[in-house]
Amino acid sequence: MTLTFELQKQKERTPVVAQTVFLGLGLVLLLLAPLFFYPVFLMKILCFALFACAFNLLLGYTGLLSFGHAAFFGGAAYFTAHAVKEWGVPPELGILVGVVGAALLGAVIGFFAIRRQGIYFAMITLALAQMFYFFCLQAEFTHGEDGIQSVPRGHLFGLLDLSQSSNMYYFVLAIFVIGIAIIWRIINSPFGMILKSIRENETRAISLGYSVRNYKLAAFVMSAALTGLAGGLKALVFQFATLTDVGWQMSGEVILMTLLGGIGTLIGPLFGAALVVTLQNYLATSEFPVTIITGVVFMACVLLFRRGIVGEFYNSRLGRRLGFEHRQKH
Amino acid sequence: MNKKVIATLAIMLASSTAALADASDGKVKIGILNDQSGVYADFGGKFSYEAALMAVEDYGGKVLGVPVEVITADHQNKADIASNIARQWYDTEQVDSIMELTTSSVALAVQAISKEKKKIDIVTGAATTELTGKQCSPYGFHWAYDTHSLAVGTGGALVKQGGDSWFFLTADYAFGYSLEENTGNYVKENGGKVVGAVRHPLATTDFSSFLLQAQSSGAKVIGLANAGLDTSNAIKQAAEFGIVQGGQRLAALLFTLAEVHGLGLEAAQGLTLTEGFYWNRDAESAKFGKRFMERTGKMPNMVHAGTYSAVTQYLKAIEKAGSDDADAVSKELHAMPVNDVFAQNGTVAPNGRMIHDMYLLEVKKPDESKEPWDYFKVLATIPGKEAFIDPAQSGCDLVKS
Amino acid sequence: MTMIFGIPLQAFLGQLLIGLINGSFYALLSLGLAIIFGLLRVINFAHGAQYMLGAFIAWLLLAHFGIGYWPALILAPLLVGLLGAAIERTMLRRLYSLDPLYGLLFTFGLALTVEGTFRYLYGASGQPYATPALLTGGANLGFMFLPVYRGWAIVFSLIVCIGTWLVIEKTKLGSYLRAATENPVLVQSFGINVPFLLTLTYGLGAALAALAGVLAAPIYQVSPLMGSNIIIVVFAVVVVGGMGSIMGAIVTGYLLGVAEGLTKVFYPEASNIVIFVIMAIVLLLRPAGLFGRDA
Amino acid sequence: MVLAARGLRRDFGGFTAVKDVDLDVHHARVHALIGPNGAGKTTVFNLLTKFLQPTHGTITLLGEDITNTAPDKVARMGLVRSFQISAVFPHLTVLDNVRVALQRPNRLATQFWKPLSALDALNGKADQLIRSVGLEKERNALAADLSYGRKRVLEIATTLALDPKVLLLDEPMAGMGHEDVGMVAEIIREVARERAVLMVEHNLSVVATLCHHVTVLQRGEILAEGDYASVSDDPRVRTAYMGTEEA
Repeated sequence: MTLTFELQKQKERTPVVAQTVFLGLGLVLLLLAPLFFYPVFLMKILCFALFACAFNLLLGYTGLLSFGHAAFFGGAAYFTAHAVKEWGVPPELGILVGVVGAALLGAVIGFFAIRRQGIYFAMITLALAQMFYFFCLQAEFTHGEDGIQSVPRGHLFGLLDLSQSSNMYYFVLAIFVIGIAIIWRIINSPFGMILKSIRENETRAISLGYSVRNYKLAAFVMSAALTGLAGGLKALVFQFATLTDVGWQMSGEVILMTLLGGIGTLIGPLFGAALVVTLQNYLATSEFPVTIITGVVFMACVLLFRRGIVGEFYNSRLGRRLGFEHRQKH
Repeated sequence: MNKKVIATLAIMLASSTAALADASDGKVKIGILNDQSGVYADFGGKFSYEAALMAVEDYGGKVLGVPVEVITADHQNKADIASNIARQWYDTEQVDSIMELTTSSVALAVQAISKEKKKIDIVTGAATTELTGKQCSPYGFHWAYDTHSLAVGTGGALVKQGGDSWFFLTADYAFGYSLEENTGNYVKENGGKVVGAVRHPLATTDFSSFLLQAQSSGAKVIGLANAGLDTSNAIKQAAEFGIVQGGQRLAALLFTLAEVHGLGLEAAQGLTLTEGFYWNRDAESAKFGKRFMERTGKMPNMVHAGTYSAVTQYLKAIEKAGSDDADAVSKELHAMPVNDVFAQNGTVAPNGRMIHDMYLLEVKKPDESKEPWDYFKVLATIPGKEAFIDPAQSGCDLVKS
Repeated sequence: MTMIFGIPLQAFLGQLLIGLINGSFYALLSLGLAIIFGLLRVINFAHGAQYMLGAFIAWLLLAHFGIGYWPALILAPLLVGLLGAAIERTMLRRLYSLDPLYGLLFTFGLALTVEGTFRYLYGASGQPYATPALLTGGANLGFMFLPVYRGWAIVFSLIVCIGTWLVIEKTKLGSYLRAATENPVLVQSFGINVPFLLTLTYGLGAALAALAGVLAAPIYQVSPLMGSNIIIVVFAVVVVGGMGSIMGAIVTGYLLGVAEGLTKVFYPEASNIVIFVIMAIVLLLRPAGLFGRDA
Repeated sequence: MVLAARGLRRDFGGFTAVKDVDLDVHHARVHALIGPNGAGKTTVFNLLTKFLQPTHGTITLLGEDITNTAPDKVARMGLVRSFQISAVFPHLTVLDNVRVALQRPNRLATQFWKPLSALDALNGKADQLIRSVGLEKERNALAADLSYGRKRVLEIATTLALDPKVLLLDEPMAGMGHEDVGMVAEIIREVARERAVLMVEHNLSVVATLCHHVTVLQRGEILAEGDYASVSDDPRVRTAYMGTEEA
């Protein structure tokens, strides 16, 4: 029951240079991006990219397809927004509240969901997330359809004024980089090795004495917590939290971003998120409804390029020469 | 990458946005931002954009000698997309005001941005009274209707017509509660009583169970404190269970011509509802309705007509102020009476609420309907002063006694 | 007056019957899902869209060709079944060799596309569809007023469910289907055309969804959104039932319909989540579902 | 006696795959489980390792009742198995395959904050295992790229990495070339000096030379038991076994 693979192959050091250059280039581009693009738009992409990367930790590196990640994303947005607006906590603490909340929620949903595998896992996460959606709809603190509005961004560590668009952008970028670094560390750790082996051959992992359930639950909670980081950040960027982020369509969207960018690649989801967000923004002012395009892109991805953009690049001749080895099972 | 470079970047960024905001652009640009592909696509949708275009054309396409442009976008019912578009419109596309804004979460979010950017927003599509209450803005206006006026119209006026005992079918979330509570208060104030209520989850497909409970309550009026598909399904199933034939009256608290059309007279007959506009009310409205129908294939509801009115009034205010500066225009908007096809002697309160008459309507039986879209009988006119919250009680801090 | 749990017996019976009616739709839909899953190992996310298509085709037939309810009851499932078969042939087929999750994702995309297209073409607020003349009116059962059409819906869906079960359990075609589920290679070696069987199955499953859609058209508003609202609940039904048997899908459908119906009386606020709560409990006690077999 | 089963039974629907099986596996001995296809050998393995729950019967491992224990717990208690079809982690290297097994007792498995290089501490032990099965040339190759026989060998190496007390090997020689068969037989002999080994094997010459004790299964029931010579002389075994399969 596994999807795709990125392979960490202990190879010669030459490709490392190419990869470092790419990484550095990417970082410079992100630092300069506000000069060329609209900052709020960029921040939105970064939030969704972090969301998709956190989701990919589960799908790409543990082989679990969750159809309920919106619960953690939207849930964290509500927790952060509530903490910042009603309790008046500083932004960094607000985000922490979102992360912890999402992790707890992940522990509960994960506890039930990991009892089944594959498609059942997907359906159970979907159903439980839907339950959480109804909770958010009815709970007092979410303000129903109105959402929590006018959330103050506040001052980071009491110093940096985040209502300044550029301050906020670099704050979001910093959180994004930290988030990605955490994900990278988890994937490339002894623990990540076990996740990979569970994805590769769950039965064998059990027969080697690993309590696979605990590992899956741990990965699920980590993914939920990192998703919460993205959700809390988004609440600060947009200064509100609404029902949209908890709905099952959002769970579908993050799958699309990951699939489009490349399942099981560290930065694929970033490209997927950028593309989907751009598409949504672009189509907002066109005649054509977004859902049709989203649906068609979904089908095309599944039928034609399952590796996703980044996966296809890794697998292309250029990608191989640069040492981005990317293998897929199918 | 060092601190200096980042600082330079930040300065460049700040100066560039500032420059954009100041640039006087030789045109007036209005953005119609609403749901064009989701559940509210008929309620407002691209028809509201058409209404705005009509208003601009009727005005002559120009104000203060500069052309008026209308642009539109589909926010897909997502506040983040709406907020992204709104910011981008204000910052990079020189949009002067944003209107329509269906869905409460979107309207509140965009109103907050407009306040921050000192731009005018006029809401016709969203219902929440928060817009002119705690979250009001000196640049924000609420034009067509709100939950309060619907409650007063349907709750208050219907009791006077003899519907003095009520049972509510309420959507189980904040919007539903506030409709139920407001309406219930007006029922009681007018001497009626509420005999019961049942809370149903949002997006319920089957209402038969709730309808049976309403039926056995013996209440004279069954109030539907919900919206969209929920209301449609409830009405359709009420017809199936013979509720209206059984002598009970059905009152939908948020329902317009567009939804009645979708439901058909067969199922909707006898339903009572409140709107701020009905095309077949008088000769002038009928003329407007037919023109709108020619363009869109649909008769306008209060959101469409309200958008027409809002755009027209906005242009008049610019004319009067002699500038498209938000402070000046806002001042005029607050001062000028509204007299057009939508509102007669409407006034704008300090909290941004446009106060105008509302209409209590009843859906005709199929054989009473003489022509297509001839759906309503006007049962009563609710004067604006009764229909809307007294600005002093609204909780808006712009209102000082 | 006799009381049950604090409500009159009569009201209780009425609610029970209504629950059974909702259960009919759950049963019809989860039956189609179970058949498709059994053979294709695909969770058909497009099931809701196919249900919606059934209702919409019935409406289109009436609005544009004057074709009424009864012919639509045959025509709409036929058309949707053919469409399903075509999709299986041209696209879905390529995914069988892959992880089943890709099937889920593909049909998810399909559902979005179909739903979006109908929203674009016909708006979201829905279309009216009148109850057929023969089935209008209602009967007073003493404990409740039962619209004739609802009675028809319950009887008809029972007939279809039992009929489908009989076809699968008792006929030769059904035995091929069951055998192909167990061991496709073996069945192919017997000279049975398995790819054709798969196409047929997907078409049949889609047709069942469409049939439920036509059946729903006079009760619910015919709207592009009607499918996505119900599909997640049906998924939960399927998890509770456990995909073990065709009968399991049917029985669970009716059971949960009744459970939901009773919740609407005792604690209406929870009626939307009661099925999910039951799902969580079942997962704790019997992870394979009520009728499921351990893998 | 380290592993014992009493009255083991497993039903699937109406079909009984394993019926009243008693089994005793002893320390430092190689025990073979043979029988024609469909005799229930793999089911017995699945029951003993708790991948399947028996319908009836009890299982004890090292004196502890494991009838209701989870499979991963059983593995941690020292009962480790291989699979009929090679069970490796295909997209990990040979080295990583072995290291995944070595990680478990070392607490390294849960450390998500450490870099991968933390695993280098295991390299010495891993290389020793890799050498012992003759995979040193393929050390950095992907498991997926190995030949079938080499995958089986790798699987044995990962199994040994856990230093189990009881080894259950499901057809360890199947699909192997001649030289590999000899080598694996040697490994098993070596391993069995300090452990108990229970293996399913079709290659009767291997069984004859390697195994101390043989149990013959037929249709889920024990047909005969004893050393190879006595079992192979049993006429019932000859008809049951030779009828279906040539050794």
